[in-house]
Amino acid sequence: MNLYDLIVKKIKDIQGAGDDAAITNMSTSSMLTAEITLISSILVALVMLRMVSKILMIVAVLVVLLAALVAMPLMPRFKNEQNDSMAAMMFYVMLALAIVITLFYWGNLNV
Amino acid sequence: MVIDVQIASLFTAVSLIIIGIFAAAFLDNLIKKVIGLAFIGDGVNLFLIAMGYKPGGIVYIYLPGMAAEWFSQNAAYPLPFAMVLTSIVIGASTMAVMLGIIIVLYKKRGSLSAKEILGE
Amino acid sequence: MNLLIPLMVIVPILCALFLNLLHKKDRTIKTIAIFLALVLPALPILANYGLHYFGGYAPLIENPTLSNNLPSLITGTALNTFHPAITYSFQSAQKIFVFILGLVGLLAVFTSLFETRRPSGVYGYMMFMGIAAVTAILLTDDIFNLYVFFEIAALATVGIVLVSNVKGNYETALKYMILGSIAAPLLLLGIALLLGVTGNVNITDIIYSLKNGLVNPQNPVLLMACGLIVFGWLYGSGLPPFHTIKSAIYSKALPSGAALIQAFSVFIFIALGIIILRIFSYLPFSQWVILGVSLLAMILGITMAIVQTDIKRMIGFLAVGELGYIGIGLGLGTAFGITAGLFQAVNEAIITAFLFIGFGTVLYQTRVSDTRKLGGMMARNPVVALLVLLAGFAMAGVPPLNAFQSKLMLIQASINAGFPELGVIMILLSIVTFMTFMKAFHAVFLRPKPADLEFKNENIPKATIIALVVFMVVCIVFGLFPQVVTSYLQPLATSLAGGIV
Amino acid sequence: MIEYLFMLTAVLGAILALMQRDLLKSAILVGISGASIAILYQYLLAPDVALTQAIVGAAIIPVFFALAVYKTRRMEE
Repeated sequence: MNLYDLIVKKIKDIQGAGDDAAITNMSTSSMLTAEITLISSILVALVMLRMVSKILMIVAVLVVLLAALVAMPLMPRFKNEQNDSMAAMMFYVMLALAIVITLFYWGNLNV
Repeated sequence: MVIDVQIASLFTAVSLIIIGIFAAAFLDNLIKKVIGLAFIGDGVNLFLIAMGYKPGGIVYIYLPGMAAEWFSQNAAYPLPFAMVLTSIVIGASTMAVMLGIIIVLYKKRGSLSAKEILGE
Repeated sequence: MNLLIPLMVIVPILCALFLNLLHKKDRTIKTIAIFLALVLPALPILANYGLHYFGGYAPLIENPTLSNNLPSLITGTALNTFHPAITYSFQSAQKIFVFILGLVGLLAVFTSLFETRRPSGVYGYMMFMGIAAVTAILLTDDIFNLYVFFEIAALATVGIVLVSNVKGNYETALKYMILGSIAAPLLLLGIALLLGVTGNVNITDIIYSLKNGLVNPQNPVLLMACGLIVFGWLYGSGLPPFHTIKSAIYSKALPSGAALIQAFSVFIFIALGIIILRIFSYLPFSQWVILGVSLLAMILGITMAIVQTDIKRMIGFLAVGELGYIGIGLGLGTAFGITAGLFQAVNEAIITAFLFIGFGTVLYQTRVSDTRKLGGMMARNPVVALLVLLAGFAMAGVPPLNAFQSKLMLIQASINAGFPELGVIMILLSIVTFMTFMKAFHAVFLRPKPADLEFKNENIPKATIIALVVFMVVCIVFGLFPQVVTSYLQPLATSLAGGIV
Repeated sequence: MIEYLFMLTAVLGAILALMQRDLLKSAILVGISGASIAILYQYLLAPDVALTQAIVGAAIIPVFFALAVYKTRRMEE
C-alpha cells in the first residue's frame, strides 16, 4: 500500500460511511492542500508569539507541530466541524460571544 | 431593604436576555426559538429604557410654567426612549418575517423541529 | 448643507418603492431602472464633501443666532459642540465607497433585469433597499441610525435569498435570521451601554467625550460595549464564527444577488471596523482582536474554500477569506496599513462581484453549480471564460490587476509594522486562493463536457457580458493607477492612525 | 412597590411561555410578559414607549405567534 492509498483510507475513515460522496483524485488533492495550508499558516501565525516571549514561541510551535503530526488528517474533521447545521453554528456563536466578552472585559482590565 | 427600581429593571432586562439566548440555543421547536428571540429584543429594549430613567424624576414633557433648569435636572433622558420606539417596530417586523418562513417550511417539510429542518 | 447627500439614500429607496407600481410594463421598467441605477454611482461623484444634518439642526457652535438666547448652562459646556441631529458625513473615503457600492449595485441590477424573467418584483425591490441601507451605513455618523439600517440590510439580504428559488434557500435564510436575531440585539445592547456611559449616540461626540475627559475611558462598561459591538461586527460581515452561514447565504442567492450581498458584507465590515477603530483605538486590545479575527477568517475561509465542490459556496468562502486581508490592514493600525486595507476592500467588492456574475453565466446556462457535473464551457463561450479567468487572476493578485496593488501594499505595511509573519501568511494564502480558483476554472471550463450535462438557456444575455467587461475595465484601471483610489482613502487612514478624528 | 410585581411577571411569563407544551398557551404568555413590560415602561417614565409596547408587545406579537401556531401545529411534538 503506497502513501496515497493510505491518505485516501484515512480520509474515508474520518468521513465515515454516511458520506456517500466519492473520494476522487481531485478531492483528495484539495484535502491535502487544505491540510498543508492550515498547518503551515497556523505555525507561521504562532511565530508572532515572539512579541510576548521567545521561549513561549518555540515551545508553542513545537507543541502544535507535534500535535498536528499526530492528529494528521485535520481537514476532514475541520470540515465536519464547520457544517451547516443550526446546532453547530449556534454552539460556535455562543463560544465566540463568551470569548469576545471575556477577552475584552478581563483582557483590558488586567493589561 | 428595597432595591432601586432602576437596578431591578436592569436585572430584569438581563434575565430576559439570558432566558431568550437560552431558548434560542437549546430549545428544539422553531416557534419556541422565535419566542426566545422576541425576549432578547424585549430585554434589550427594557435595558435602554431603564438607562434613561431618572429616580424621582418626571416624564420628559415640558409644560408651560416649568423652569428650564429644574426641568433639565429632573426630566428623564428621552433619547433612549426614542430609540426604543424604532427598535420595537424593527423587532416585530423581523419576528413576522421569521414566522412567515417557518410557516412555509412547515408546509414543505411537515415538521417544526430545528434538528430536522435546520440540520445539515 | 448639501442636498445630494441624503439623495444617495433616498434615490434607491424611491426606486425600490416606485418601480413595482409599473408592473407589467417591462420595457418601461427596464429603461427607468437602468437610468435610476446609473444615478447611484453618479451621485457620489457629483456631490460635494460635507455634513448633512437631518432637520437642519447644526451644532450650536455653528448656529450663533440660536445660541445667543440660551443660558450659559448650555452654551458654556460641551453641549455647545454636540450634534443634535442625525448627521451624515460625506468625505473623500465615503465618496469612493459609495461610488463602488453604486457601481456594483448598478451592474447587479443590470444583470438581474435581463437574466430573470420578470424585471419588476420583489427581487429588484430588495436589491435597491439593500443598497439604500448599506449606503446609509457608510454615511451615517450616528450609531443608532447605523443599527436601524444594519437591520434593514439584514432583512434585504434575507429577501434576496428568499426569492432566489435555489434549493434550501428558506432553511438558510431562517438560520441567518435566527443567528442575526441574537447578534443584532447584542449590538444594540453594546450601543446602549455606550449611550449609558457617554449620553450620546453621535460617534464624533462620543469620541469628544472620551478624549476630553468627560467620561473615564477605562470604565469597564465601555470595555463590555466594545466587546458587544465587535460581536455585532462579526455577524454583520460574516467573520468566524459566522463564516459558514454567510457563505451559505451567498450560495443560496442568485449570482447577481450574491454579488450584491458580498458587497454589503464588505461595506458593513468597513463601516463598523472604522467605528470600532475610531472609538476604541485607545484600547490596545481592540487591534489585537481585529488582527486575530482577520487571521482566523483568512485561514478558515480559504482552507474551507479548497474542499468545496459547489462553485458558489467556494467563492463564498473565498469572499470570507478575502475579508481577512482587509481586517489585517485595519488591525495593523498604521496609516499605510489602513489605506491598504481600505483599498483591498474596494478591490474585493469589485472582484468578488465579478467572479459571482462570471460564474453566474454558467449557472444561467446549465442550472448546475456542482463542479463534478460541469465541464466544457470554454468551447461554448470563450469570451466569458477569458473574463472569468481575469477575475480569478485579479482575486489572486496577478500583477497588472487591482488586488495585486492592494496586496502588495498590505504586505509592505505588515513588514513595516513589524509583523513579517502576516506578510508570509498573506502570500501563502494568495497562492492557495489562486490554486482554488484554477481548480474550479479547470473543472468548469477546461475539462471535456460530461455527456449528461444539459443546457437550459443557450445564450448568455448581452447585458451580463457588458457588466463583466465593465468590471474588468475597473480592475485594470485600479491596477494601473492605484493612486486614483488611494488618494481618496489616505485622509481617513491618516486620521484613524493618528487618533485625531 | 407594584413595579417589582410587574418585573416578576415579565420574567415568570417568559419562563412559563418556554415551558408550555401547548404553543397557543405560549403565545398568550408572551402577551402577558409583553404587557408587564409595557406597564414597567410606564413606571420608568416612558409613557409613549409604553403605549407602543402595549400595542406591539401585548397584542400584535402574540397574534403573530397565534397565527403561526394556527398555520402549523398546536402541540409541540
